[in-house]
Amino acid sequence: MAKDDNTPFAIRRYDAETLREALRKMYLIRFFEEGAEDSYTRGLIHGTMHLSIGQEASAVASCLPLTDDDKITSTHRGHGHCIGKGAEVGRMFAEFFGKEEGYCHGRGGSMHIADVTKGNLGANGIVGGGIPIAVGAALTAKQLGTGAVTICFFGDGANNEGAFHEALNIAAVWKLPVVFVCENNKYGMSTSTERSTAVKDIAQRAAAYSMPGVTVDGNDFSAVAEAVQEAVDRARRGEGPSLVENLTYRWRGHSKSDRNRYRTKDEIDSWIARDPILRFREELAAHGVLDASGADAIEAAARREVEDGIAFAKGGTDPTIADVTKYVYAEARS
Amino acid sequence: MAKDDNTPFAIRRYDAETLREALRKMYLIRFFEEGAEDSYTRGLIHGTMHLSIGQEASAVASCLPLTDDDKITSTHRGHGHCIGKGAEVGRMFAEFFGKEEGYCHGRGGSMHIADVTKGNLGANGIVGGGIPIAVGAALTAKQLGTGAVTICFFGDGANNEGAFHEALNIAAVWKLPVVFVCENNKYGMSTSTERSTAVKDIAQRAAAYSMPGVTVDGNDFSAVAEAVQEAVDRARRGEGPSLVENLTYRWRGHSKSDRNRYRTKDEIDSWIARDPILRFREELAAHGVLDASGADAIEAAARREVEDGIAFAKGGTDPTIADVTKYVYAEARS
Amino acid sequence: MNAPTRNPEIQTRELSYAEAIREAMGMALARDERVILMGEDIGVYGGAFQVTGDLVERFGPDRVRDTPISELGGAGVAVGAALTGLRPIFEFQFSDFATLAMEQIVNQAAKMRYMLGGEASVPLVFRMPAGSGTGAAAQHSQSFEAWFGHVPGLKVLQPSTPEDAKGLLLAALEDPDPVVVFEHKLLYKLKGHVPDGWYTTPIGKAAVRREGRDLTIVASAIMVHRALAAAEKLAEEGIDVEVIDLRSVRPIDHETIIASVRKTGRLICVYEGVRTLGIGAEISAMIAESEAFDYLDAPILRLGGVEAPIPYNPELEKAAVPQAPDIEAAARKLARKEV
Amino acid sequence: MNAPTRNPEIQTRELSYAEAIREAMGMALARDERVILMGEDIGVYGGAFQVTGDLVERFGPDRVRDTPISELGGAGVAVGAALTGLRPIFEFQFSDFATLAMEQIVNQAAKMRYMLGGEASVPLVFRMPAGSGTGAAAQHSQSFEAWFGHVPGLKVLQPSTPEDAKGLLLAALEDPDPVVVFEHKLLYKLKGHVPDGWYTTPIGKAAVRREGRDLTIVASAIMVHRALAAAEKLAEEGIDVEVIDLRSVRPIDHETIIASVRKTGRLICVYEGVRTLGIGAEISAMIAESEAFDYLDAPILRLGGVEAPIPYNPELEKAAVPQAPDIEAAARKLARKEV
Ligand SMILES: Cc1ncc(C[n+]2csc(CCOP(=O)(O)OP(=O)(O)O)c2C)c(N)n1
Ligand SMILES: Cc1ncc(C[n+]2csc(CCOP(=O)(O)OP(=O)(O)O)c2C)c(N)n1
Ligand SMILES: [Mg+2]
Ligand SMILES: [Mg+2]
Repeated sequence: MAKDDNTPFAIRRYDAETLREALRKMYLIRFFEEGAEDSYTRGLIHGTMHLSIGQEASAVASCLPLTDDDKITSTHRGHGHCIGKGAEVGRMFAEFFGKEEGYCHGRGGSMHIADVTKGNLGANGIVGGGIPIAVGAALTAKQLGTGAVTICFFGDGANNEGAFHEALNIAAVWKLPVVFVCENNKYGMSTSTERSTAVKDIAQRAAAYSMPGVTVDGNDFSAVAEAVQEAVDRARRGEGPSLVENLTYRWRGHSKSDRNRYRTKDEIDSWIARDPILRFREELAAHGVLDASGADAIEAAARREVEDGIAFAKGGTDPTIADVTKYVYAEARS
Repeated sequence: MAKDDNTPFAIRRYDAETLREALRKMYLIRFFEEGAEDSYTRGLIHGTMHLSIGQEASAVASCLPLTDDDKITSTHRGHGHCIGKGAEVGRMFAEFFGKEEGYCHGRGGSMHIADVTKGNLGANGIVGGGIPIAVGAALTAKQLGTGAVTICFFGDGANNEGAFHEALNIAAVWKLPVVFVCENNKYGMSTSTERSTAVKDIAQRAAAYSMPGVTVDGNDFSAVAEAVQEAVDRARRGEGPSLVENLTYRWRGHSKSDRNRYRTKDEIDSWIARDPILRFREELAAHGVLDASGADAIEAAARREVEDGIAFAKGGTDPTIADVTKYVYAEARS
Repeated sequence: MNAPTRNPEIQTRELSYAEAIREAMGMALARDERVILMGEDIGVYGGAFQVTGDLVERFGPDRVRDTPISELGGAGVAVGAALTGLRPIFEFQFSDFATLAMEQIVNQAAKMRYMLGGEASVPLVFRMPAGSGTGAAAQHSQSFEAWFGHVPGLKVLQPSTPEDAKGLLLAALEDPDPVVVFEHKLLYKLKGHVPDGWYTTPIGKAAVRREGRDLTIVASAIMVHRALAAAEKLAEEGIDVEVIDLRSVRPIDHETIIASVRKTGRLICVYEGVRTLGIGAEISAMIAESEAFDYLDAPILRLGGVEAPIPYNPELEKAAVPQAPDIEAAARKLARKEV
Repeated sequence: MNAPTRNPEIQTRELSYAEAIREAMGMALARDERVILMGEDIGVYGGAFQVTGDLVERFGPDRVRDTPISELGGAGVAVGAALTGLRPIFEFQFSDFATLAMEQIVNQAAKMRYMLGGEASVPLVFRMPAGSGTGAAAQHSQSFEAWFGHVPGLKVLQPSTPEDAKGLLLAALEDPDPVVVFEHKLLYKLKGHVPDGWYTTPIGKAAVRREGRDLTIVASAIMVHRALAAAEKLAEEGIDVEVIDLRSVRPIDHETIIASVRKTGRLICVYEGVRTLGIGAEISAMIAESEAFDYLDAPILRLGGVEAPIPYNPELEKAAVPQAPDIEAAARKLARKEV
């Protein structure tokens, strides 16, 4: 098919290999989280976790313009970003199982999952906590002239934190190479954006920092890719920060203790009907990038990868109790 | 003179008595601060202080629509607001001299000057610290149906604090009767708004909270009065918060330790030429409210009031050392 | 746990710690229109730990106010509301998030009365779910009672039983000054007898939960229960431990602790916060400068959290704070003068 | 103050405490392009206390960055910068404003290495002008060293001399972990000998500033000078006081303090922070559980800030924290066993 103006951005811009890899990551996120949820239910994982099932397009398409030298900061709902930025599910599961083989050697768990070697500076247990950190990473890039760009993920709820305001203002005043990606899934825990946020679209707040702001359908892979690619290009050209708002939805509850009393089953179902993975699959098929059997193969491989990951994690090593104060400082002190 | 559409708002709206009282308060602020500065130089006052000379129109015109039941929160540069809201200069000086007769019994000093009986909830040593407090006062008014409005004063520098963002958002979402008055004097200490703030006019940030925002000449008494009166009326009607930005200038340095290295003498002089008091005086004369001799009398009386205030303060009582832990809790505990 | 002496005329029921807190809040909301609750997801969600539960249904969303995720702003709004006539109870979803609001709590709420020379009052209660043991790792498991205990102008409480959870919250609400109440997350489901009606547990009074002759353990929050469990074991060995429930970190009840140490001559402080500069440091120092010093037969021991953030791995997490066997071992050593 | 033993080959000059800090920062900026300074009004204004002075002229506004008035955001930017390769020195204009940034300092900077299992490093220095005595009242005079000392992952320093101000700052800068340096505002103008060139003062080592046999005073920051003044007076009465300059709150140098108390048998802790749960509590508790306990001939005394915010009135302000005569009186009492 000709890559004309009606062709979605992602199809026009990226080669087939990149697009197939993107689909693979979206499946990986989905199956990883299903696997994590299942392991949690079986009591293999403790604590809590925040699943991003339904938001996979946002994570993967946003990371598409990035190299391993580029950075991201992530959130409590960070598994998707982590996989989007290239992490291995085996080491992620190992982390969730509290094993030494985990990305954080079992010290961090779901809420602190990170893969610094791939530029993922980490999930964050503090809503909005990663926003200034992302700006700091962008400051390093500008100061040392590395050319790297940082993507800062955060939720609609986080946009009401003071950290959001302070960090976006600093990024704008200092013209730093950072892209703020707001994943607006309509709720911060149980509180809808209507009840918590005094603007309709969070992207409107970009004007308060004289930066471009755009709201896109966050379940439309190509729409996200286009908006974020443009913002990343702009950042790389030294023109400063942008804000991209991806409208999306989490199918699961906020965390493992959510009774979903603040939203209706109808609402949830309407969003499940807008599955970003299926939609991307269909788009790839429609534009001749990947046929059904090719997509099935990717799906199946992702499933296997997740199963292997769980097996790997189960076989991991438990930390030694005596090491409870290891890693507090660079060298252990008594 | 006919009160037609060319007549400034204040002249149209307020009676002569109110306008004369406003001029008196502006002079009182000017002379109070000159007196405080002089006392500081003589070593009678310790610590530091932040003078608002040059900003008198903003303080007085903003407080004009308020009754004693309405509240204000103020800033480190708060003498003007305090006088605008009706405080006595004698008790203010007594506070600066550290006396029991002071508004805070000598415990607070310039940065904590308050007069709760008149609705002034206090200056604040923390930039932005008073903003959420103002919103809380407005919540009380709404919750208990008192009809009171709160004016929240803050500076251009404070608008980059997270507290600003969080508080304005809450006020807007909850539709609270509060008016945010930003006194934009071009600098937060040494840092110009251009170097610190990613929008041109701070009032533009009102859009991020879906509230009206307007920028006015803060040295034009009538312009301030009109904007704030409208915002107060709106708040009283239950229509929620507004942001008013008064463009003004402090003639003196930031505090007693400022060497003015970040601005030029020319700039300072150009603002001294725009003295808000002289301007208001001329306006009152032009519209037949008050002739020169009437204004002179007000000026002279204000001078005397300040002199008397200093004398009162000098004769005040020093706190007893043993009382150093008094007022920590409602009842003293050992 | 030994039941405190109880007036047989007062009706009690079995309630959980969370239910007791909810009951207190419900009574306060019903009795005084100035009382409001503020916090994240305390409305229809019922609170992250289901403490506010159904209160929004009973009192409506104006009295039980979901705030945006804005801890500094929210706390500051509560300060301003308290200063002007409301009596807010502000819930931090986790005490860790109070790190965002220290400015308003410490610079404003705690100091307002003093800075204004007694001309203002900030009657405000901050509720803070605290502590580890839930697998939520370093940013959701901290114990900050020592920080707030260091701040004049605040009162700081750590109830360990459902009865005290209700009684101390009502006392906090009646108090004209800001009070920080730490609720240990692992206690929310603990059941216990809770008196009916409105009653207050006095602020600043520790409780002797178990009398003993050989050794005093001062513990707070969940550590009270672990200390009592250790004491039962030690009793089998003939070691008679007195367990004091601190209850109030600011003010600290010097008298009760000094009296106990004068009797036993031995003291262990057990607390979950980080050991260094934690509340045990204060208790130890207070004894070491008191008249009880001369009665000490052994060094004063402290068992506190290890010098590390709370780790995610469950075994490491347990190892990061004192457990009953740790207390038992330390007490045995001290009683046998092996220290 | 007794001059520390000095290598005669090392050149020194008289510098003020503020100049010594500026010299350290200038050397660091010149030596390592990764070093940047961040803070409010540290550029053309030279810093609220003129500590950065002319550095912006020498290194330009990209290396000496004026931040907006955004303590949380600014500190968080510094965390992110440190995490990715810069070595920021972040100045809070007053340590009181760190209350706005506790989240980033405590939840992020201090815990990042641990939460990430050693895979990350946050080499970051927070400079904090602290203490009272300037007439700036309750929100500009606090001493928070105990708070930060309670946080694993941080190191916390309180230099008391120009030499240490430089040497500890350079040590902090070389440290791979976040370090909080409290600079007492009243010390900025204090002059003293400062060695030339790049040198580091070891973190975690106290300094014996005056040797004595009868009694140990452990003091920090400005209290070191007040303790030395008191010691001189007491020497006239034949009371021989050992004065230890704590220098590091986290880690605390147990060895030096224990060795001193074993020798003297008497201990007073003097600090400016609020007495309850201040650093003296930790030092006292550390001794009370150490082998030095058996050598104690008297209770351990603490002199700290009163249980109140810092008042504005100058006489009240002085009365709010220990002064040399207070230290003298307490030491005399303790030495004469009147306690
Ligand atoms: C500072 C802070 N406040 C509150 C919380 C508790 N909390 C965790 S996630 C969450 C909702 C966040 O909403 P949003 O930013 O929209 O992200 P989402 O969960 O929808 O992905 C809340 C309130 C927290 N972790 N940190
Ligand atoms: C949280 C906080 N940060 C910094 C300061 C130090 N400081 C006091 S006033 C000021 C400048 C404030 O600027 P602005 O809000 O514009 O008010 P202005 O002084 O111009 O009236 C600064 C940085 C402070 N008091 N509080
Ligand atoms: Mg959300
Ligand atoms: Mg200004």
